[in-house]
Amino acid sequence: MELLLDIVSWILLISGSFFTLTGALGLFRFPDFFTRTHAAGVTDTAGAGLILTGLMLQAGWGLVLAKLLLILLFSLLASTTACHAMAKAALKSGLKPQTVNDNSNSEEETSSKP
Amino acid sequence: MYIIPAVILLIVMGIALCRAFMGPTLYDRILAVNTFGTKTVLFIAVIDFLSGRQAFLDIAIVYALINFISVIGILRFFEYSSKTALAEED
Amino acid sequence: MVTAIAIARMSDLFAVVMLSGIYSLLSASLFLDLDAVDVAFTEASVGAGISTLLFLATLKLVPRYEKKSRYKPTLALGVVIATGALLIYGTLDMPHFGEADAPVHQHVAPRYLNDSMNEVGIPNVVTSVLASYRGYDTLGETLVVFTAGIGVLSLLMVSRRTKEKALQKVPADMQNQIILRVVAKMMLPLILIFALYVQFHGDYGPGGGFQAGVIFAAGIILYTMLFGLSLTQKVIKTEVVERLTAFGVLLYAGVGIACMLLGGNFLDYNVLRHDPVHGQHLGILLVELGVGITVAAVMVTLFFKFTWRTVKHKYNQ
Amino acid sequence: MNIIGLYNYWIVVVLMLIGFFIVIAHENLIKKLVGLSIFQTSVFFLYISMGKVAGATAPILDENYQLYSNPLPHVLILTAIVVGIATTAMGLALVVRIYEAYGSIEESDIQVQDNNDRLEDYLEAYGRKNDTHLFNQDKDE
Repeated sequence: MELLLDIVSWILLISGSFFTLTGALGLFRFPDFFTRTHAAGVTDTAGAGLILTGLMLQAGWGLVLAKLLLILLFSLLASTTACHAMAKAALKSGLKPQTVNDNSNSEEETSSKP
Repeated sequence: MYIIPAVILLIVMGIALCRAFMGPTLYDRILAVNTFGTKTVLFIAVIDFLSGRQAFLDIAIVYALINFISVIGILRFFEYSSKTALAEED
Repeated sequence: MVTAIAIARMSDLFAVVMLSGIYSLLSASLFLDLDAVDVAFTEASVGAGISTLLFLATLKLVPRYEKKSRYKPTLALGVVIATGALLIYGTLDMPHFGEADAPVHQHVAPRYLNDSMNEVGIPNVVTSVLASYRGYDTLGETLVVFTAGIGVLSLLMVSRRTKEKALQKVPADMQNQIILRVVAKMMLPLILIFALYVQFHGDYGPGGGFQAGVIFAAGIILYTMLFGLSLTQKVIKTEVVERLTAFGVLLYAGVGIACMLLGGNFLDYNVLRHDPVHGQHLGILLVELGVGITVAAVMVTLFFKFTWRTVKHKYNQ
Repeated sequence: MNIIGLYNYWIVVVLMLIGFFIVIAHENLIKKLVGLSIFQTSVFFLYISMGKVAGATAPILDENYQLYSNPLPHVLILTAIVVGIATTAMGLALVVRIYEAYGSIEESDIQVQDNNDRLEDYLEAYGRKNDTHLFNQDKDE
């Protein structure tokens, strides 16, 4: 049981790190603001969730677990909301998403905003 | 075992910092600040487990909260001056 | 360090403020690495949160861009480098980093570490030193915070009539951010409860009055930012907040005087209960509460004042 | 090791110098305040790094640990941070008032305006109101 928990949390931690790394690469390499938001937002959620879950498996029952849960809740709520608000504010201020052709917007960043 | 996520998170924080320096528009900077904050939260959580003393998760919670609040504050600043936001010259 | 250099170079004040936010996050991580948990806590909530918000609130009132300086900075650079050379020369005699037998660790620290468990009875040595051994000092610091609050209050006064007129004319901000509002509503109770946890758990873990006050204030500021001043005024009256500022300091000093009345010295908590350790517990709890109330009230007042000023400016335009 | 062991002080010195440079070389008052807070942080680092003991842990007593870092600098700095923000807020309030009075937060502009005002008083006292050519002209550039 111990071993199984260790292995699972190990996998979660590694995959979470992988996600955050790809997210950072996206943040660094992507061409315009909206794609960067996409990269940062998605991997923030996935990476943070995975890493925190991995840590939770190590924590065992108790206050530490509760605190980790609280952090998870906060980061899920806060980072997604912040990304949404940023994209909305940027769009409102007149920053246009970069388009592939002139007539078709790339779907990913437009679909994340109402 | 916790050392790998810790190192990767440090790298990611470095990259976010670069984006905050370069950032062509101000929104890029805000985004980088936000990413930097969330990664710091994770980093502290991992460091807690790395050091084997888990009393410090409170700090990670505070970071998460403060990060959110300051991003909101920054965005609110732009409710007033959204026209000038893009006209950034470095 | 790199962040600091970048701050020096940038002319857009807004970017500067944001970078200083990152800078204080970084320095808080460093504090954590240097075992200063409570300090990291404070720096994270104060430096990254409140001070960024206050700088932003000021930037709303003043122009955003810095002018190019007319003078060449060579003289300044020369002075700075000379100072630096002297300082580095001075460090050569300092004890090495992390050495356990440096003079700093010889004097009072061992006593705090060894005896505070018996004398004060709480595990967090920082809190026991803060509130008990160095109680006078902390009272002084609280007074400084209080005085700064009063100072800003008198500098940025807005009369009540102007407030009422301005509120009718100027619409509340961020009316259209529905998602933000809902999420903030969900987070607000958690923030406030967490602040209380920090306040009362400061004896056992990192935390205490200063940090809790700042977090509490941050929660209220979040509410103000999203729901506007008029709504916040309905929940928390400005007058009440301003009185609470003084109440915190009075609570602190009152505990001290109560100790005197019970036959001890000023701020000598041992006499508050029959058992000295229990007395210390009670004393620290009350004193930290006083600190927390003052800090929270002062921070909220500061933010209110800056925001009122902005509202007034918009009204005048 | 002999000299490398002092690296924490050097970081402090460099940070302090950056803050100092910003304070004396820049004319924008807000920038000066940011510089001041960097300066402040460098002092915090000085204290905290002195309190660190190698291999020690945070000063929250626990049966599993024997060696703790020095709690005294932590206490001093903790209060210093909060006082620091209070004074910064005070400075910001002053900046706001200065901007309302002078319409600028650049030090040189403020100085020019002050000098012109004084000159104006002087000329008025001597009844030479029309000698406006004496004024520094780059008042509003």
